Amino acid sequence: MNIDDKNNSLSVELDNVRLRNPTMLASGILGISQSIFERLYRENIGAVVTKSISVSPMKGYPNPTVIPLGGGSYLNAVGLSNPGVDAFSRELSHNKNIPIFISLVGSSEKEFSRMVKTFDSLNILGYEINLSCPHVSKMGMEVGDDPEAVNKIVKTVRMNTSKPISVKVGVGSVDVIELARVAIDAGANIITAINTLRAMSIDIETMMPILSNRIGGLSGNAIKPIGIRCVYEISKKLEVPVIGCGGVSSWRDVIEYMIAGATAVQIGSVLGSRGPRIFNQITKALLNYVENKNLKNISEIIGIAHKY
Amino acid sequence: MNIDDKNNSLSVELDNVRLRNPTMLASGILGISQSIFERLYRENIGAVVTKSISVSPMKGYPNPTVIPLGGGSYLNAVGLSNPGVDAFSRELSHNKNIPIFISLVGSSEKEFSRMVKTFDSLNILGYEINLSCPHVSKMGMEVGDDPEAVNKIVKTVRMNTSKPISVKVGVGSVDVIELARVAIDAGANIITAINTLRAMSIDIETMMPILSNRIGGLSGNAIKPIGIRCVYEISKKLEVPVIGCGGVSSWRDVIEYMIAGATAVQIGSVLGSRGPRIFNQITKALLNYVENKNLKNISEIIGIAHKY
Amino acid sequence: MHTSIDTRRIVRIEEIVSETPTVKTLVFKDDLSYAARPGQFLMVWIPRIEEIPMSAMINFKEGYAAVTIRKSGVGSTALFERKEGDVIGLRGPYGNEFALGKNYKKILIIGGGTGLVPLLRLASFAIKKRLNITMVLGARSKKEVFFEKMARKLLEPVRSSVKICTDDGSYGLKGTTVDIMSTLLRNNTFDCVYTCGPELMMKGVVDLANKNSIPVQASLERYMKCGIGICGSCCLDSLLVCQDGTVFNGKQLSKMLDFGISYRDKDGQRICYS
Amino acid sequence: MHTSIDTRRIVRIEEIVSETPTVKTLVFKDDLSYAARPGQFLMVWIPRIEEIPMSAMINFKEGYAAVTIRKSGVGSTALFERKEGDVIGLRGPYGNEFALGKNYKKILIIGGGTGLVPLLRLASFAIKKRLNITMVLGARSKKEVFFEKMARKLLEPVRSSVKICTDDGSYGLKGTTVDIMSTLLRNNTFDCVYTCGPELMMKGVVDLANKNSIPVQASLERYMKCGIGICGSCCLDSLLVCQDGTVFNGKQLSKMLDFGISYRDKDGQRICYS
Ligand SMILES: Cc1cc2nc3c(=O)[nH]c(=O)nc-3n(C[C@H](O)[C@H](O)[C@H](O)COP(=O)(O)OP(=O)(O)OC[C@H]3O[C@@H](n4cnc5c(N)ncnc54)[C@H](O)[C@@H]3O)c2cc1C
Ligand SMILES: Cc1cc2nc3c(=O)[nH]c(=O)nc-3n(C[C@H](O)[C@H](O)[C@H](O)COP(=O)(O)OP(=O)(O)OC[C@H]3O[C@@H](n4cnc5c(N)ncnc54)[C@H](O)[C@@H]3O)c2cc1C
Ligand SMILES: Cc1cc2nc3c(=O)[nH]c(=O)nc-3n(C[C@H](O)[C@H](O)[C@H](O)COP(=O)(O)O)c2cc1C
Ligand SMILES: Cc1cc2nc3c(=O)[nH]c(=O)nc-3n(C[C@H](O)[C@H](O)[C@H](O)COP(=O)(O)O)c2cc1C
Ligand code: FES
Ligand code: FES
Repeated sequence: MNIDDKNNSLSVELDNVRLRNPTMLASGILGISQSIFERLYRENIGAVVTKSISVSPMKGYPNPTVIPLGGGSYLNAVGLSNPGVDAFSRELSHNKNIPIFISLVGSSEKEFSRMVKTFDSLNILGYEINLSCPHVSKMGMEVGDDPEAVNKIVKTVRMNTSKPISVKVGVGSVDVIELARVAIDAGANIITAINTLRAMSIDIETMMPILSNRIGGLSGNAIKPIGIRCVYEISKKLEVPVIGCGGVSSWRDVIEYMIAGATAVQIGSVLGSRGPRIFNQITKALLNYVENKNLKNISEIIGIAHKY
Repeated sequence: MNIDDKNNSLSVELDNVRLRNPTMLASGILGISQSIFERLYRENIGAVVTKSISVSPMKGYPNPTVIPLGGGSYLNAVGLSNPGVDAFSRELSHNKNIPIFISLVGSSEKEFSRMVKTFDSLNILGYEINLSCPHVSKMGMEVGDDPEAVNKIVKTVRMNTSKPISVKVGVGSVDVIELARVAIDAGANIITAINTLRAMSIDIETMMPILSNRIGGLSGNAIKPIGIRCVYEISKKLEVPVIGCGGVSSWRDVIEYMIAGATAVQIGSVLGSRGPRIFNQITKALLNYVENKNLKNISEIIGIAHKY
Repeated sequence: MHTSIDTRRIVRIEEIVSETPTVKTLVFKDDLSYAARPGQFLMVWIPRIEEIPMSAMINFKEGYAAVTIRKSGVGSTALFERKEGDVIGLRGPYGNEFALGKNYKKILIIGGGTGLVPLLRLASFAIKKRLNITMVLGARSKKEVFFEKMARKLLEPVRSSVKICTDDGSYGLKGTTVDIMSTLLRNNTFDCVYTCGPELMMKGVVDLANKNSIPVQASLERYMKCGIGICGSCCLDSLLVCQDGTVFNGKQLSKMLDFGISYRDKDGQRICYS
Repeated sequence: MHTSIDTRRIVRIEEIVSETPTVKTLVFKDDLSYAARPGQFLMVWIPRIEEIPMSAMINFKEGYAAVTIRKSGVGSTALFERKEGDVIGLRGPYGNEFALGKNYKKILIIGGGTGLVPLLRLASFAIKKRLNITMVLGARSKKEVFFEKMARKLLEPVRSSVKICTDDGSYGLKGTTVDIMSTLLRNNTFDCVYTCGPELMMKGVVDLANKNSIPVQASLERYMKCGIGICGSCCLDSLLVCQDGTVFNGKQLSKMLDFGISYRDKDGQRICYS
């Protein structure tokens, strides 16, 4: 660990948890291994979010599941492959000090309560409910697009834990602010925005869709302006901490999200080109930033753009 | 004109109109001047769509209204500035042979019927109804997000013209296929997909939103995979010609859209870097393509990806 | 790292020069603007107020450039009122440039008001080629004359002459720039005439040059939103001032139906010059 | 135009070599694969069926490369069944590479099965440096031996020796690659040992090299989805085979808890090698 932040000038508060800095791993990126989480922590990450976990193990879709589109954008339809609640609670069972949010995905209240009951005794910070994966049926966005289901699921998770709950929203066919409002009313403490956007890529030589699932989710540089907009709108209209996500590839993007209203910022696709050390690089740059701007704490910039 | 397409191998049929090739100008790009339309026609464009026209002239938002984001993506909130129906029908009054679709925008059935009554005697191919501009209140997407209003407006336009009507849909908070279905049921003949996506950019030095309207629409490279997905889904589920739009910057992109299901393809933002001659360049490349692939007509590839 | 011209640079105004009561020059450091070609313009962002096209003004310090604003509407007034230390945003420079023919020896540069901005940059390029330069600076009256010192200093190193004229004769020669030009044409042969200023003035210069079969180039203005060939607001006949211009030659200009006649308002309606 | 390694290239299979009844080599033209470094892999797309990681196999024609597939599950079988003239998609090459130390003189290359693919590319690089190369090709039995001719032809120009071994002694020396290696170590000093093949074989080679304090490098495999460090499916302790590997050195390998012990299945569950 080579970040010396004596004044905690980078620490941020998400509901009642404090992160040493605002950088987080986005769900689904390197998100199934405790050893990797420990490596990321050595790289000065603020917190990690795990791959979205379901009750039963899921193999996901056949390959191709991830396509680099060029220009720092990616298309994926991994299909929520994950080892399931039991194997994954074993994976995290020895966790001591890594700040982990477990991402949850499922179709029914029963599934969510089963998972939270299993996970809640682990050393974890909280949960992120994935209501926005755009390429798996009866899960993710298909739940997010049904406000009644969102209400019930969030209430169920709330009943089974006292830890903070973030709800991850995306650009689906329910307005993002509406969806966030329903989640907050049902007991969520934090909103994560955004997930990938439904998209597709076709190879013109073979004339075939490239992803095995044909349709997947767009991430990376392409979606940053959409993520910034969602964070700005949600944080402006609702009194709730927001975690920004989408297209972050440098400290400048972290700052832009925070100015838009994000308390913390998740980083995903860019790991494809920059590797885990990007967290260390960004954290160092953020430390420089607060020094140069003479900020006591980086939170001073959260939502500043709302003034204008 | 230097395209020699004796066999009409590039011509495509949109409802009952035939275009000499599938390239079209996207609405809002260079779209207010008959002289420019004539120049584009000399550059071998298939058809032009005008700037969206409203009943009264609109100044639009103050600058900045268009932001190049880099990587071939753009953010704009022009605010539907346009000269209004009367000035614009004068602009087009001497049109003879330029294949023009007039894009219409408005809030009420009355406005649309007033416009179509004025325009319908001009030498034009048809109309495109903009139900998807994401940054002007009570117009565009705010109408598109209300299926009842869509139904009424399309019916009104239908009653006042026998020319083809395309409805331009976008990624708003009503599912794009649902919206297209409502439009078709109300009498639309063609669907154009997609418009820009609600997005935002904040300058981190001044901490201020850059667009005067703060929020605008994302266009260009970033949105191509989303456009491809929408065209694929709409053309697969509905029996209707679809015009693809979003992020086209080369003949390859035109082909990808057509394989996805588009009958014609609109081109917008790329004019910022390549200028009007891009239409000539793409059309020539398409002619090469049909020759190399031994196609009688380019329409043979429309929707081929649906097979896989 | 190489900065793209499309990247928005936030620069601090380091110096302000009052040229006349309604014209100021704001100086800043920006490598891309410093390297602008004559005739190119910047899109200048006045945060939360406006973004307006401004010709890239020269500055004698390496790496520096400037804009010279005439206070007029919302955007230019806001820019005019910036103080030293304030920041503005820049993108560009955009557009084509005045062309100096390979075998040109003697040129006439003729303009007025803020139209002198691209012409001074042109002069700074022409000097490097050691051309013989005649420069005419026109204004309505004495108090609207500016850049005289700048022009004289700039042109000193080469064979040159700087002439000032005012419509009312309150300073320099009496007469319009077109009047002065026709006098000059009697005793001089120029390889090319370059002009920028009020459109009706340019129209006069261009018509006179065309009549005398002298090559002519003019840098035009139209209302601009995007500055990069997307929005269409700057259209001039079938051309775009931002992408095909700002500089057009005598042949192009003589075919135009809009030049000196009409422009488009913010909503795209055609407005005639009074 | 410069093609990025991430760009999907569609290539035609120009030649197919049957190595054994279950192993084939497919040859194609692709500049980026031709230029692959030893240890790097391609993501090979079999349209509408699968995309699987494959080491970049060498080919003697300039601009050409190949993949050598052992028929196994869905993806490899589909690839195995491609015919000449069929197309596949490629992205990559990805990953790090075997390192040839500056002052290395004599190296041992040891592997089996399709693990020989990166080792042959390594040999082709080592030859350019005119190293003394000992290469051991292991297989279970005679009918699983392949690449022998290729290896002999490749190594001909330098001081080298190629040894074949089979577990059952049906061809070449009798014994496992690890047995042969320990024999070799008695009479030879190697600057480095390079290995690729079944993980338990590599485990044996690495342990033996570490015990003898000889530098060792192994190219590992894990189930891969993205191939570029995003999905996490290839994780090996805290490392990613696709981004931090495929090549790891003796020090890294000796600290690993997963190497030779366990891997992750498609759903990310940890599975132990039997
Ligand atoms: C390429 C280019 C270079 C320029 N360089 C300079 C420069 O160096 N210095 C300088 O002071 N100005 C320059 N201008 C003009 C400057 O951009 C305008 O003064 C400014 O756009 C007016 O903005 P405003 O916000 O002050 O006025 P607004 O409040 O927007 O409008 C003021 C009035 O001017 C009218 N108007 C706006 N644009 C035009 C136009 N192009 N033609 C005719 N009338 C118009 C408006 O319709 C309105 O009536 C340049 C313009 C262009 C296109
Ligand atoms: C860097 C790299 C380079 C490779 N190079 C080659 C090569 O040159 N030639 C070649 O033939 N193969 C190579 N492989 C292996 C090849 O990718 C696999 O054979 C292929 O992924 C199996 O795919 P399949 O679709 O045929 O099998 P599937 O139907 O997907 O699975 C078959 C069985 O293999 C298991 N399996 C899949 N991957 C692994 C793994 N990594 N470790 C252990 N078990 C696994 C599955 O769980 C399943 O039980 C390489 C792999 C990697 C990671
Ligand atoms: C390969 C891949 C897998 C993903 N898996 C998940 C997931 O399981 N759950 C989830 O909520 N989001 C998932 N996402 C979305 C990311 O968490 C993130 O919201 C999105 O990628 C945008 O961030 P980025 O642009 O930084 O990648 C995944 C993204 C990628 C690229
Ligand atoms: C500056 C600008 C103005 C636009 N104005 C309109 C408009 O008036 N009506 C409309 O339907 N779409 C408008 N659009 C959207 C485009 O027609 C098109 O749908 C979008 O830009 C995606 O295409 P592209 O990526 O090729 O630009 C505008 C886009 C831009 C960039
Ligand atoms: S200013 Fe937009 S096209 Fe010229
Ligand atoms: S294969 Fe995805 S991280 Fe290595």
